Amino acid sequence: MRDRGIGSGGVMGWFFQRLTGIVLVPVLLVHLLTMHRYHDHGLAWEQVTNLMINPYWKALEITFLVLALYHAFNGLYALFQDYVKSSGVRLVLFSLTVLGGLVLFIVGVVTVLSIQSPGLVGTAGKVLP
Amino acid sequence: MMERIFRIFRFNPETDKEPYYDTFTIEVQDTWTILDGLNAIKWHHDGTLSYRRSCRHGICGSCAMMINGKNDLACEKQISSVKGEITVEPLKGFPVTRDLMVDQTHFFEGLRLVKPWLINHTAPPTDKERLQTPEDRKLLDGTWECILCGACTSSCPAFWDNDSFLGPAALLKAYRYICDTRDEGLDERIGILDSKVGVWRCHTIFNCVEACPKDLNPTNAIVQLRRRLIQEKL
Amino acid sequence: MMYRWHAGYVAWLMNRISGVLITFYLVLHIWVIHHLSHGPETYKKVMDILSSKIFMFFELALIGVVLYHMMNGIRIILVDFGNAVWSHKTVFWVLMAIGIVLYVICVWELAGGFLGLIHHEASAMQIAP
Amino acid sequence: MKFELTYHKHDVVVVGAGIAGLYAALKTSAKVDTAVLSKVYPTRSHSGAAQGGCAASLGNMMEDHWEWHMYDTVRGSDFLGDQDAQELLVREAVPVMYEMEHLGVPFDRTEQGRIAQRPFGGHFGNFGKSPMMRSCYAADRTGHAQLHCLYEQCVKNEVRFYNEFYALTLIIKDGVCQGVVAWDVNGGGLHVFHAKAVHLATGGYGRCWKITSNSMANTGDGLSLVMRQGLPLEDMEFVQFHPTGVWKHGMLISEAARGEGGYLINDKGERFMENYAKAKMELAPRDVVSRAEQTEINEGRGIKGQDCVHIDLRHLGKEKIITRLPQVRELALKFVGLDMIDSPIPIQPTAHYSMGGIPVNLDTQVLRDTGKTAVPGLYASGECACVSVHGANRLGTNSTLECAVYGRIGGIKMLDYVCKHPGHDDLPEDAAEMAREEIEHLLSTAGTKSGVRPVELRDRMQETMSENVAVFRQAEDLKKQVGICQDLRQEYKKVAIDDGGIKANTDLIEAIELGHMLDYAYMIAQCALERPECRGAHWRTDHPGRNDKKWLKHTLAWLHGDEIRIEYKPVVITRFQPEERKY
Repeated sequence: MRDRGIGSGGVMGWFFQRLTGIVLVPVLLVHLLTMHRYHDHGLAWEQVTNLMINPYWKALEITFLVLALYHAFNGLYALFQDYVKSSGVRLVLFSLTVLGGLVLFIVGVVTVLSIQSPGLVGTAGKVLP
Repeated sequence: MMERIFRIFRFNPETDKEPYYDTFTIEVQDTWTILDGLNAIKWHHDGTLSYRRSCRHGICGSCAMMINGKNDLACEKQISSVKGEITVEPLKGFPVTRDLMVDQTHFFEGLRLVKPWLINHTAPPTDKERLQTPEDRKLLDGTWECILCGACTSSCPAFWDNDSFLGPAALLKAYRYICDTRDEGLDERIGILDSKVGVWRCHTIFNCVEACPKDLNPTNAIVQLRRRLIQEKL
Repeated sequence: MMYRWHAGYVAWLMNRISGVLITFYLVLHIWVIHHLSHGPETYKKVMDILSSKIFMFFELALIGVVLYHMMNGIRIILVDFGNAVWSHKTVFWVLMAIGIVLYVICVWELAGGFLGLIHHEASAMQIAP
Repeated sequence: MKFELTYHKHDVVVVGAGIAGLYAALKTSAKVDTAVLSKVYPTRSHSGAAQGGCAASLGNMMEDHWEWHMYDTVRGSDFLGDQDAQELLVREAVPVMYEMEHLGVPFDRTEQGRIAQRPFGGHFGNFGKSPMMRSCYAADRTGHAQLHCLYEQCVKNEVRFYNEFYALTLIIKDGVCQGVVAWDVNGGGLHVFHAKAVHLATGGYGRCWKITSNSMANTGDGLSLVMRQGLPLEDMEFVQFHPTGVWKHGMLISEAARGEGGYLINDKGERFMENYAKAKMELAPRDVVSRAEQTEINEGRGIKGQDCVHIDLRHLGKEKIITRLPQVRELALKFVGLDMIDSPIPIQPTAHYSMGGIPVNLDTQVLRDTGKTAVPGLYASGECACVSVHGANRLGTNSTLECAVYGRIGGIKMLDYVCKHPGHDDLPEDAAEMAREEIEHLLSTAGTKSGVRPVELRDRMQETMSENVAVFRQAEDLKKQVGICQDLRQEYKKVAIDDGGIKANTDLIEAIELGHMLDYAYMIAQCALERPECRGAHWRTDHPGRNDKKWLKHTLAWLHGDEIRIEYKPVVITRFQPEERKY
């Protein structure tokens, strides 16, 4: 039997899981419908960069990144809470989840922010002034 | 009278290393319940079969067990409602003491943690009842009828995974008091309800609702408790 | 260990599985997109691998998994904050039906455009805020 | 034989965890170390099956006074109840009901927010004149609500619970009770509970009959514990047969069904109560209604000539049945497959309540003779006790009331007693010997196929008791039954069980229970034989009419070996002189 009644039980985790879930629905749909057009061998580099140069898109993508990472890793940790009996191992896994989330967040943000100019090569010119 | 086959989970910690299933073919009458069948087996075939039973009409909660994969009260489940071979097993998730008997000490211990008693800081009126409108009293319906048979908690994956989780029965009991307009004990119970073993462990799987032989909805109680806690916490 | 099959249990089990799958995908996705910042050549190379038939199949499956997780998420929200605690089974099946419709729409739209609206870079832009 | 002997020390030990036992424990646990032994988990106790309500003259619905309640109780008891005890019962009913509400019992409410009350059989206003709403209720699960509430309050008070411990013998040394010996059903092993005060609240003895509303645990063990210490039992011949037991099963359709306006119908479609109790009809006391039913059945007017009549609620309408009688409806649906909303339900009289029991005084102290000599340290309340508030017949809703009122008084009195006795007396050396012998003997019979199986004896006892000591009784049958009981007690010595295990050996427990039941079934038959009159639930067809001149007295019976000795003690009459009982 595990310890009972020590520490907060995750009202925040529970609440934010639902909150991020709700917000993710429209954000994810927009992301999917814009970024995942795969009929033509995926979105070309130019197309993506053309979109991403827009600060609103940047903001949207970063929002999406944060929400998705939180939702995913919080969900993962909920699984650990259920299935990992040892509190020591749970602590390690918790640290790893947080760390993993942060790393991916940084990678993602760097990616989004690194796109500073539209793809000038190839087809992009047809579209944008 | 007709013949029916009972396949019964057996385990005697004194003699058996592993549990096994024993099969009995007995004559049953059409008005018999599963409990009548078990009694017939115990009294006329094998006295060593152990199970709990008392009131025979679904109010004491002794004979909760798993009948053909579903938690039920043996005394209420008509044999005629079960097709084919009848498999009887103890409630899942609790340690088996013997045959169909499980150890519910831990289950009742969990109940104690939610402080299942009326908490009210003002002295009641002398020589009079506390007043409560019929509408307020109605809020308790669907909570106080719980017979603590353990069928719900025994069906709960969150409880299997973490037996410190209070489980649906204890949380239903907590809600029974928290939604009582005479009760002022939310503050005292918030610690345990909000803890690692409290309401947040529930994954709204609804097994408890499926399992309850009294058709109660413990998930609703948990959901309502969460709303109260969210209001308090945020 | 399990109790018995019913909508609530199935919904929960699939929610866990889909959640884990999406988390894996998310990690992968961030890593892939990360190549955006390496310029068009690297990105194209990665994208070429990912636009093979097999990966397209995965993408199709992914959309299904994401939509399931999303629809069930809505159900959870309705249980937690709405009235679905009394009708969770009906709500589940209704949302699943909506999910299937959405899936068809999404696949159609992402695969080649919807209602004759042939994919064009501009169409992506129109969605932009 | 290998099992352990464990010693425990508590100030108070309560045996039985129904409403009476828990109320007693609740009161003592406020100040002293209290333990509760129960052969089932406390919430499984049979008090939880009480459906209709709990009487108290709160007057929330209409004018009511405790004197009226007392008059009904006295008249209902056919004047055999002790009126000092009855007065205490009905006067205390009011504060106790308020206390239960304060403790958290979810009573139904009136529009004004007060405890709602409803009519019940035998309860009237203005000394038997007008109908009365006196039963405080929580839907039709009143006992359940009270039991759980008291259990939870005991948990709050940190009462030490020994669940699934089966009491085997009392420890009485030099006439003073020192504790109790119990068997741990789950773990196996004898436990000696050393206590300053022991309170028995072990429930009734309805299990002696084949058709009974009682739970399977209601084997009245406390009675045998007392009887085997050479102490008497009181008024054992008085057993109430409830008029509305589910046909063939015996479990109860609450009297609330009649309280709410249900009709009793015979095969001809007549409301036959017209011929038996014209004024009160279905709401006449239970003994009257049961006899009416049995007469209908005996005279061939049972439904299709079978041993049942119908209770018909269809005219109440769906709404009322669903809100007021949900559990009763569920019961009928589950056990006879009929819905009360559109179908009448077959019922028959069923052994229901034991008016007799362990004689106690108003402080719930167990008495050892026809006078007022109490056994120090030994208390009893609830259905196992006979403070004699129910006399020859109990009124509906007075049972949970008795449990609450006298359990509570018992608790308060024990607390006094314990506080005056700072130390535990020494236990006798051989405290556990009797219990050990009983267990070892029964375990040693396990597997010896030559012995008699307990079920054979139990079936014979239950069948013959239902035949010979039922609603109507006569000397011939009763004599026969006394003989049968004597035989069965002899055969019990040869009983052999299947299970020789120590842990969770329910076979062993059933065999011990049978021994208890055989002892007092014998006593019931003998006491019934020796009371040639009709009083309340005891109806002798060979001796019509109540005989106040000779029989307005309580029976006290002792078991000495195989012999029963009977003595009598007078009935306490204070306010109401015996009169003819008409409904």
